[in-house]
Amino acid sequence: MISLPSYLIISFCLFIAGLTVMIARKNIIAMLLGIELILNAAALNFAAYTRFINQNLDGHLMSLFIIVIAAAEAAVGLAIVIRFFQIKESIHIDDATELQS
Amino acid sequence: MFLNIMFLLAAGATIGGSFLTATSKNLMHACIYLLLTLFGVSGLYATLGADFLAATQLVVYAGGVVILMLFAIMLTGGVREFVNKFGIDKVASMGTVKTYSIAGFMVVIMSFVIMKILAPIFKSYAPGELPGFSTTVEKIGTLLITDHVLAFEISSILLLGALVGAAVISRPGRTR
Amino acid sequence: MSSHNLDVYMPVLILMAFAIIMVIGALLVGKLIRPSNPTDLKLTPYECGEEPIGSAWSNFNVRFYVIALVFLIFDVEGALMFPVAAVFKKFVEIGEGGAVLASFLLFIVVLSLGVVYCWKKGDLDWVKSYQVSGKKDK
Amino acid sequence: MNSTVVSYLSQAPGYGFLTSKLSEVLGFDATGIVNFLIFFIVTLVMVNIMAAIGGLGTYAERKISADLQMRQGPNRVGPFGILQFLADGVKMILKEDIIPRQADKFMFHLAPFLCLVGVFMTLAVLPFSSGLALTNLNIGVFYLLGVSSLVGVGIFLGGYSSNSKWSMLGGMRGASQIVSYEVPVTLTILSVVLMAGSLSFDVITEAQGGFPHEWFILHNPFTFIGFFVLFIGALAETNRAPFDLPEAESELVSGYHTEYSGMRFGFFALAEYIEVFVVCGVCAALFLGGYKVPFNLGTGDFLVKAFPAIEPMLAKQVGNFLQLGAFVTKTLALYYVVIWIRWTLPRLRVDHLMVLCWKYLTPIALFNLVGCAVWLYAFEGKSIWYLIFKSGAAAAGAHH
Repeated sequence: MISLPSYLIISFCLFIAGLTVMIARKNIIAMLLGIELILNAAALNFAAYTRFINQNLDGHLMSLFIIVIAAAEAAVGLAIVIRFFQIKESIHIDDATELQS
Repeated sequence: MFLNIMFLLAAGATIGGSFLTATSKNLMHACIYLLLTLFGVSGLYATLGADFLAATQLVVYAGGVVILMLFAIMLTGGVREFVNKFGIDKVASMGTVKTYSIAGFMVVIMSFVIMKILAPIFKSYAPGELPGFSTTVEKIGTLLITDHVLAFEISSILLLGALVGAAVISRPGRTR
Repeated sequence: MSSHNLDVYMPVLILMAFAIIMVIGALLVGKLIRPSNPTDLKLTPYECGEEPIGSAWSNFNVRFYVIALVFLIFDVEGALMFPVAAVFKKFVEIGEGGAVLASFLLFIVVLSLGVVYCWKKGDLDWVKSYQVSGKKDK
Repeated sequence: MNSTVVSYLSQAPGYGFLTSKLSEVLGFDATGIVNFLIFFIVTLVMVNIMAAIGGLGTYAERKISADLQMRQGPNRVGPFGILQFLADGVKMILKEDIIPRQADKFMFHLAPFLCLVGVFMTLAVLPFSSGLALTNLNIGVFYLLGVSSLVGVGIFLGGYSSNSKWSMLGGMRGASQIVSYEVPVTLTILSVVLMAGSLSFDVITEAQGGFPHEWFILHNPFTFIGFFVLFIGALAETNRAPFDLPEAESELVSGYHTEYSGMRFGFFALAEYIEVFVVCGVCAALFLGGYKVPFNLGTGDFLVKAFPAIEPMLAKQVGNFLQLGAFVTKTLALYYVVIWIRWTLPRLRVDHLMVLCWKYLTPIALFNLVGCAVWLYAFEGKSIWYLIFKSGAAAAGAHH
């Protein structure tokens, strides 16, 4: 029987995978991938709660805005990574040490 | 009957894709597995009756963000392993014992915490008869334009900021 | 339990299955019938005859990124505007289309400011009008 | 809400008989299985027809280009060379396919698959006729946009994975061209959704009448320009005609699929030709009144009036075939124009291509969108034809 907890478990796995990617990967772009996974997990929860708990569509709107903001964040994040590469010739996380670029 | 099949397929794609994204060494493969995960999540939205969200997920994520990621990977030296200033070849440490142990340890801790939080919900959640639920784009549209019109306008300003900011940052000409 | 009819997505899955079957089927049939003697010369990437030099992964100019960036912002704008556009006609019939029209146009104007900015700053043109200063632009 | 081909066919008497029979045999309610079977058969027929159309596309291209250049096209294989594409298909299956040494094997196999999936999934929504469209999702157009963006990813991967400088450049250019031309297409589809008031193809087509003056193309000046913006965007999105830079034979040595040979190259070509058909179908459905037949013969009422004793389902079926004919003729007319353009216009330079998109098509599409919104608000969605004639007649009537 497909019920709310089944969706919660799936978004939990997504969250864990996103967290693992962010912690373990050394490449900044891979970390941005992790952020996308985590945002997906959150948006999925909102849609699940709308379906099973109360039927008004605020959950869907919240997921919609999460997707919009995640896209804007990915755009700016990748721009920073490219700029960082042009300065430092490498996008390895250990090279991002100084605060002034 | 078909709902169960679709749910299993979508859930398998999501979990499998996210696991492979975490553990694939090559960055391009990670991007493709992210694409698979996004398709899985879009299928999950479909089973939840949120068909507009499924389409938005396809358009914005699978169509936009993944292509942006692929271009960014190409613009930052492709997927060759990293050689930093001193020429030491830092192999990406994914897939080694260290990372699996971290992941395993973290999963154990997090699952205990999550189970502790979710236990009351599982108990109290009586899967009674689910009320009929179907959403159409018109419902989301009316909500978006009547109750949440402020969020609608602010997101346009947010997008403007993101566009101008990213364009300024990635403009090549500037030197310090 | 499925309160809404999910049969709508059945053809989508069947079409996906057909695409998978077609690709795997053709490749399998090929593997059986097809001659396959990969000589060394055949396996080198095609370079109009010369020896291929260097790996193909030299990175490219940033203009590809700016194009994908502006596309993503317009894509998200489209995603937000589709539900409003679908409902606009009903609001006009009800009679209070003016408010919806105002917010719709405000949304479009704010975003086209971004495009005008990129246009004026020369981000959109493919051949950079100004010379990229000193930085070695691989 | 979400009607499908099954809900249409289930009105047929045979359907009820079949389900009751199967239920007895299997013991449990078999409507789900019968629906699945109907979907499977209809999709199988649809996929085969589309593959044939893809093949015939190559044949039509060579025949029409020959006709344009006053020469004979292929006429060896089969009568008038009609079976030429089958010969090509068999040849492609039998040719050896080579994977370059340092290519990325996993993605080398994946790229043609992504293209094919992207194109096949759009078939689920294409409005062939009011009953025979596979599904009428109420997010039809938006789903189509989402799925067709997969082709851009597939082309990029094709270019990237074969690891040669030529195909890399071709892949990058192809992906950025498809990506940037999706902006005017999205904005134009938005203005049509604005006029029709819904995202599903069914409602958009019903909002247009059978006669040309009731189509969206002649609805108001903004949608008239919108049709051409959509058509140009569609041409560029399928890498056709003057925009076929990614596979520019002369410069990039056929771009992203340089390294592909044998059946894998066949998939890229098949995906491209089917996508041209799908995109022409979308242009026809959105602007040229899709499956609408003049004198609304499409609903089959004329048969019921003529022969009252006729079985209602048969009349509806005949009406649907008329609608199918209308949709296919409009689409093939646009298909002919696409092929015709290819052999008349020279190829655009890269920067002209990008300038055309960002500095001409996108502003025009934005202007059209604003224009449509204001028109809809000002004239409550009435078409220009109605304003001139109907209100004119009404005014004239009011005078006397």
